Amino acid sequence: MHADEQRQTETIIRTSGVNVRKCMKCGKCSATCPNFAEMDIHPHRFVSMVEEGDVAALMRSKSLWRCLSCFACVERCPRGVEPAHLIEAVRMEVIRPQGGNRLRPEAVPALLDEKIPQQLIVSAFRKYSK
Amino acid sequence: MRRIRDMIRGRAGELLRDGTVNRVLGWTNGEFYYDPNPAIFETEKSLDSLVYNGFSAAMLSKYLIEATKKEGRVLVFLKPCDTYSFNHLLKEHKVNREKTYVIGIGCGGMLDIEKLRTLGAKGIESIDEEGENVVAHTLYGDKTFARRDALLEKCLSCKGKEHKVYDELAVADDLWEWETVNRFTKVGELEGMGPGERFSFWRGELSRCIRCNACRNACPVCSCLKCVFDNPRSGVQAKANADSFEENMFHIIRAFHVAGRCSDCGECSRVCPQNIPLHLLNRKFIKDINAFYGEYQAGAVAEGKSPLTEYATGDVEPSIVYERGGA
Amino acid sequence: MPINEEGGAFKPLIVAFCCNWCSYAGADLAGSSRLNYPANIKVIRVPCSCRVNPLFILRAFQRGADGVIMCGCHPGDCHYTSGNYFARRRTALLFSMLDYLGIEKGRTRVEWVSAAEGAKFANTMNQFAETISALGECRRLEDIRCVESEI
Amino acid sequence: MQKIGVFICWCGSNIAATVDVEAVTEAVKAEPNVVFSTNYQYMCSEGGQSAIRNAIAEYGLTGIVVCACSPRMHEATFRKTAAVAGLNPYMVEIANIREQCSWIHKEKDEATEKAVILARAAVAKLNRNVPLFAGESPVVKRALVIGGGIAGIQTALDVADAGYEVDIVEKTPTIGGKMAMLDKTFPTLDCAACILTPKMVDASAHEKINLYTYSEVESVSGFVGNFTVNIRKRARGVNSDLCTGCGVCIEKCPSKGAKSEFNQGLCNRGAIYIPFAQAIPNVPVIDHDACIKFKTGKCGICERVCTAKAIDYAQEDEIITKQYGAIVLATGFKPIPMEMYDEFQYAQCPDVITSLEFERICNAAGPTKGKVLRPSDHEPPKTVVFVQCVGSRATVDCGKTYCSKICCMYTAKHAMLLREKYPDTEAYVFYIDVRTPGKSFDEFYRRAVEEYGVHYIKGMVGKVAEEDGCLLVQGSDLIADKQITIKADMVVLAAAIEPDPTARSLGTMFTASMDTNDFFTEAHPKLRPVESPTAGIFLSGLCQGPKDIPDTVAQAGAAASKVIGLLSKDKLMGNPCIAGCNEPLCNGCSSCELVCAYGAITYEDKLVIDHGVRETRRVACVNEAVCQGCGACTVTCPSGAMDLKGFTNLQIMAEVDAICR
Amino acid sequence: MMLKLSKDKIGELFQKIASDRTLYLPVDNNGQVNFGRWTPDAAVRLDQLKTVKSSKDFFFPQTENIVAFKRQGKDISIIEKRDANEPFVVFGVRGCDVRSLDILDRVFLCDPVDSFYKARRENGTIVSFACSEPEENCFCGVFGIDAADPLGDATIRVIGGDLYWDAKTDKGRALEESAGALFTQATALDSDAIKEHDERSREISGRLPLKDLDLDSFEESALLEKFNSPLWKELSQACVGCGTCTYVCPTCQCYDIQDFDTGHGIQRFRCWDSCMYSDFTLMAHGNNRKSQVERFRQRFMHKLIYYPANNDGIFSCVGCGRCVAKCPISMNIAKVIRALGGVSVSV
Repeated sequence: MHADEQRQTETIIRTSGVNVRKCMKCGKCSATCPNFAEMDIHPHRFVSMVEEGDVAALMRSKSLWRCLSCFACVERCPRGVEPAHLIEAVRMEVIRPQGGNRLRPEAVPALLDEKIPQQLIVSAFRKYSK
Repeated sequence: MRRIRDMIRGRAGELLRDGTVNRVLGWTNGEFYYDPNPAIFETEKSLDSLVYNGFSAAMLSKYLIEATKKEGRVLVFLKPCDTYSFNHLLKEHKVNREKTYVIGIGCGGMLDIEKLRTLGAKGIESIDEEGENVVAHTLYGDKTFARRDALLEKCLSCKGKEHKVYDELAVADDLWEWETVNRFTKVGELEGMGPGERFSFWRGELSRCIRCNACRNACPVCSCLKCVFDNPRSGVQAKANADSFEENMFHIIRAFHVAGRCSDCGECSRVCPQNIPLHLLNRKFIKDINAFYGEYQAGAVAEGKSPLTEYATGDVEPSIVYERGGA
Repeated sequence: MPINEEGGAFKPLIVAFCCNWCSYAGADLAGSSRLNYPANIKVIRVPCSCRVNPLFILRAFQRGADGVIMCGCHPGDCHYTSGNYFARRRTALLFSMLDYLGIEKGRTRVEWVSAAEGAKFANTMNQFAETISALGECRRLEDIRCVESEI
Repeated sequence: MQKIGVFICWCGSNIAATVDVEAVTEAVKAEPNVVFSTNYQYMCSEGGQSAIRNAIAEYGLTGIVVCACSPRMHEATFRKTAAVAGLNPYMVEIANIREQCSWIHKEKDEATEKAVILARAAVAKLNRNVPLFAGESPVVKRALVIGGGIAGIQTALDVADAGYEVDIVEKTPTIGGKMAMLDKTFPTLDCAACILTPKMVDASAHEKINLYTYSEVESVSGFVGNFTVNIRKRARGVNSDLCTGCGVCIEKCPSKGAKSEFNQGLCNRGAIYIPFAQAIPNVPVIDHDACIKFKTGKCGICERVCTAKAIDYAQEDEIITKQYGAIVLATGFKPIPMEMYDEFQYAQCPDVITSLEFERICNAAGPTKGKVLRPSDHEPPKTVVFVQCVGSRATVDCGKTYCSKICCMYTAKHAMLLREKYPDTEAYVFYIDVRTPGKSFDEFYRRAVEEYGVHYIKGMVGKVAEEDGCLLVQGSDLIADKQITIKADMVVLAAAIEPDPTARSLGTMFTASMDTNDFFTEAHPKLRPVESPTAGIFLSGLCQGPKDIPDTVAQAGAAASKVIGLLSKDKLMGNPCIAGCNEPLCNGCSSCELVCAYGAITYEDKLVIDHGVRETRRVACVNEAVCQGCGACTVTCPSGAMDLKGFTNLQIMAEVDAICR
Repeated sequence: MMLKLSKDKIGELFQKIASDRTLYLPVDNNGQVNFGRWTPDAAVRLDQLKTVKSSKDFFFPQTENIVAFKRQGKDISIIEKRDANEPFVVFGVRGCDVRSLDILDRVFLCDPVDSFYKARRENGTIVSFACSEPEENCFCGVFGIDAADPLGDATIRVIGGDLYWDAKTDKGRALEESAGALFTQATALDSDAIKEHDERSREISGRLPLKDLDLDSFEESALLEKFNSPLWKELSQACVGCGTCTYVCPTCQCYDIQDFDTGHGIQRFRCWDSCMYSDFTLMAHGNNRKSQVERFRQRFMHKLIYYPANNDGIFSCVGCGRCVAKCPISMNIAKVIRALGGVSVSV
């Protein structure tokens, strides 16, 4: 494995807090995923690819940005693997080196509306800063 | 604490009068301000000499072992730290809860007469506790000290002011408050030393031991009817420290016997006539237990197993001792 | 290698407490397999590692042992279901305390040896004897009355 | 003062080649109380043993040390030798100078020196020995089996066939357990009732077997060989002695609203009912909660129609106290609740059912008379989806971390039976792994695929949704790396199984230890799989861990053989090397009780005379029949009141001293 | 004849004394001051009024080997154990501790003479130290001790920057001679300073809170009355049964004889014992003092009645106040005298 890829894999595992070895390959994550059809790499493969250290492909993949972060896979996983957290960590691994977020934190206050749930702001911030 | 003293005098009188309790376990005043001793009061009149001040450090819970063997109920005043010991005694069936009536009393930190002496108070005739100050009236003039400087070690690292068990509370809002220190700091310092340094430290301390057994006899956990060290048939009887091995042996085994049971009340160090920091042995066990098996506070509750009477299949191996570095 | 007072190579005295069901049988197997380990290691048979009282360990040092090792069934395999789990907690704490008092921690050890592990028993003993040889005589927990006096 | 003889064995050249046995013989003479020492070529031979016997007689020895092979080899031999010569067998100590000396050391001087030290240690220990006597306790020749399923029935039958009385306590109104609810059994597909019912009849007809159905164990005391058990026989409302089992009361009962437990709530039953036709005993019970008479005081129809005058509303619970020598726990299992699995819509859609419900639906005596019909509209399903591992192998929420073991096989069975009865119905099985270790198991599963065309899909179901009377089952097909949706008519969930909830309280009552999943733990996972660590308590069937019928029956038989072995003894000879409490030293702290794996220590208030002080104190008492002699209590006891006979503190310290001298 | 030495030169004095005999004096070990062997780098603490333990140790040590039995095979030989006869000096002993030796002498030197004790007494020279600033828990005056001018083989006073030396016995003079060169003669001016010192010290002693402890009623005739007093129960309730008071006491003289098996034989030693211990004089049949009330009573009855009854009315307490300072629960002989002394308590 490429040294960079190995470091990235370690970072992903560390930042996600996910123990990929807990996965028993049942596929329930993919079974429950509402956006399965839009993805080329499916949730269960996210887990196995990280486990194998094959993260470069993941980071390139479009599916990475198709995940809705609905957390259905996290909710349903019988082993508590939390694939969505892993996906989020891969995203961060892609974003961080890019710098120059499109949506800057300073811009957020102006966009605030008291009725917007905070969760939405955080997700939006995450999404539009990519 | 004067206010609490007045409260508990009154309450004790009422409880004796209405027959709720038959006797009262408290402290009676002595020759000086600083030497009240534990006492049992059986009449309302005798309660006039009931005191509670910064020198009521002697814990009362252990006296309940004998006191609850008698007919009737005994009223006892427990400071927060003493409630842990009380719970422990309940857990080990030493004290009959039914025969006790617990008034949890507030505590403003207990004072160490030895510290006052070391700080320069000679010939102390009487003492005034005034908020954050302690004034010693001595044969050689008055001296004022910061209360914090005169606190007992056990109070400096107080576990908390919450009473773990009581029937009623007697607390006052004028109690002196103080910031506590981390009780494991010194243990950590020792752990950081080299083995040779540690050995010299402990030799220096333990070589002063005169085997008076005050640590053991004051300890609320050491409640064996006959200690192994007193028993000629145990094979390890030792009435005196005939050599340095026996100084070590007594204290290692004593600490081991109370491991997992010791609530860190600090009485052992308080009562030691040679001022040996025995609490550092107990705290080592407590620190290890917390690190190895999860946080545990003996005496927090009156039931359940203690760390040495239970286990987990995934417990750390003893080899962890070698992995921690050092020689 | 440390030299003893008479000038010969230092042979550490080691006491090994072995549980009857696993480790003692493991020691027997080491014997039947003719696996060598130093003669100054002497085994004391106890029913279970949970029978080993800290008093025994201190006693051995008092009387001149240079190292003490306790062997029992592997965790989970105790003949008495849970004995070695208790032993494990007790020794972890005791050994940590001895270390805290400045007693060289290499002088005490716990090893789980099954009845089938004759080779492990012999290896463990050889290693332990080496460790103790390197540490030299135990001075910090000895009782001068037992060691130095001729009485 | 002891008189000790030391006997050094050459073991041919095994010892004598490396150990100077003469030197050892001489050296040990200097040890305290040694009055005689000798050596011999083979101490274990008749010649050697007779030399020992003669020396005991001639020198009046009070104890002997044999320096020979490992005590694990011949300790028993030499104890017998001593006993023959009139010496207490526990006045024998062995110094292991072969395995732990002559065989590992090459230098003769070194080996000889070590042999002397080992002999010295044995002498030092022996000097502290006292004669020990094994306690005896009588064995009550009756066994109690708790649980009347196939495990309990089989154990009871085997024990009873050996000629011992057995009582079965079953909490439901009939014996038969979960197996009675099954339709067919894998892998042979023979009908469960056909093989179980005869056993139930045998059990009820067996003169040595006594059934307590609708009963529960209330409390227990005593120990191996002599347990006293209180059994609560719940009020049936029907006098079993008078009832003829005609069934008129059941027919006439106007209350029909209660769910049939036996049929998994798929149909109703009356307030007075028998769970199923072959129930044993064939005596109805009145469900107090459903009965109009009990609820309102009016009705009483059953009493009027009963010609046998068997109805007895006033009947009360009865407590029966009996003695048993052995107790078998056969408390069985139940499927875990499925309500919390929202994704499978079990609570919402009637057509999502558990496998056990499917069994009832397949069964000819079941709610649909054996026709596979959807519970919602009683229409035959055209597509059935089976989901495996529901709640098994899960580390989150309400799941179980273990594999339930039986689901792969019964799911294959269900799919196969479905396809056999209704060839035009499609069967899909979602699986994570198909686990088929067992005789003819994998063949059975392959038949389901190859002969019956069951569709096995590697993957898990993520979602079930009801739409237009159909169930949309969304799942992964991992091999195709696809998410698929199957339009099904029925979904069958292979629910994880868990121990029956009553096991927990029984475990506490019997001090039978349990694992984190509430399965009873065995005394040794490999070597004593049917015994609980608590002596006299045995384990049969699923209460010990997931298993299928053949395994259950095998274990039931094994438990029975252990019970028979125990009951065949008139008296139990205890191991005399057990813990004992020196009462004047005991401070009543309970630490020993907490570490005892066998529940052998109890506390009692006793009058203690301690150096002239008479006091009633709470002191530890060791039950000699239960203690196994591990010594955990001795170390936890700070005062040293607890000591272990044969391995006392003083004995071990004497050995330490002798070795370090 | 009073001699004088500048306080700065005290180290030289110690060196001189220690050159041909062992010198023991108050030294600091991690904050606690006890009598210990002088070495050039010992932390000498003459300013400390009270050492934790008294000077009793040097004459009646806490543990002492007395005889040994050696085993060789089945033979047993008896080996007598005795310290070498070496002279030593205990320096800085306060008046109370000096008196305590008289009390011990009456026990150990009467027939049968304790030869171990006797040898040490003969070898030991006591240099006493006048008290300048007594403390509140001192009550030696109650026993007629003059702390300002204590007895001993020689007495020192430290006044200002000077140390005054006053040899009182032949032993003291012998010591003085060996260190003679360091001293100068005291002058009349010095005598005034000494007088002033002693008076001031006595004046303070006269103000001490425990000075009025009333011992009048402690006499043999009151033995039964005191023995049967109901107050013992009350007083002893707090006692935890440790040996602190006994072990810090300069006059307690009870000991136990124990055997230690070394593996090669038996080392027989004696060690201090405490009548406060539950196993004190434990016999096969049991204990003659079964509860703490009786043990507690024993200690004080002995000090205040039994001992004086056998020793010309001399109390076996010297008022050093160590037990007052050290008891874990603050029960002590002063409280006992206060409760039981003075006006007789009728039973």
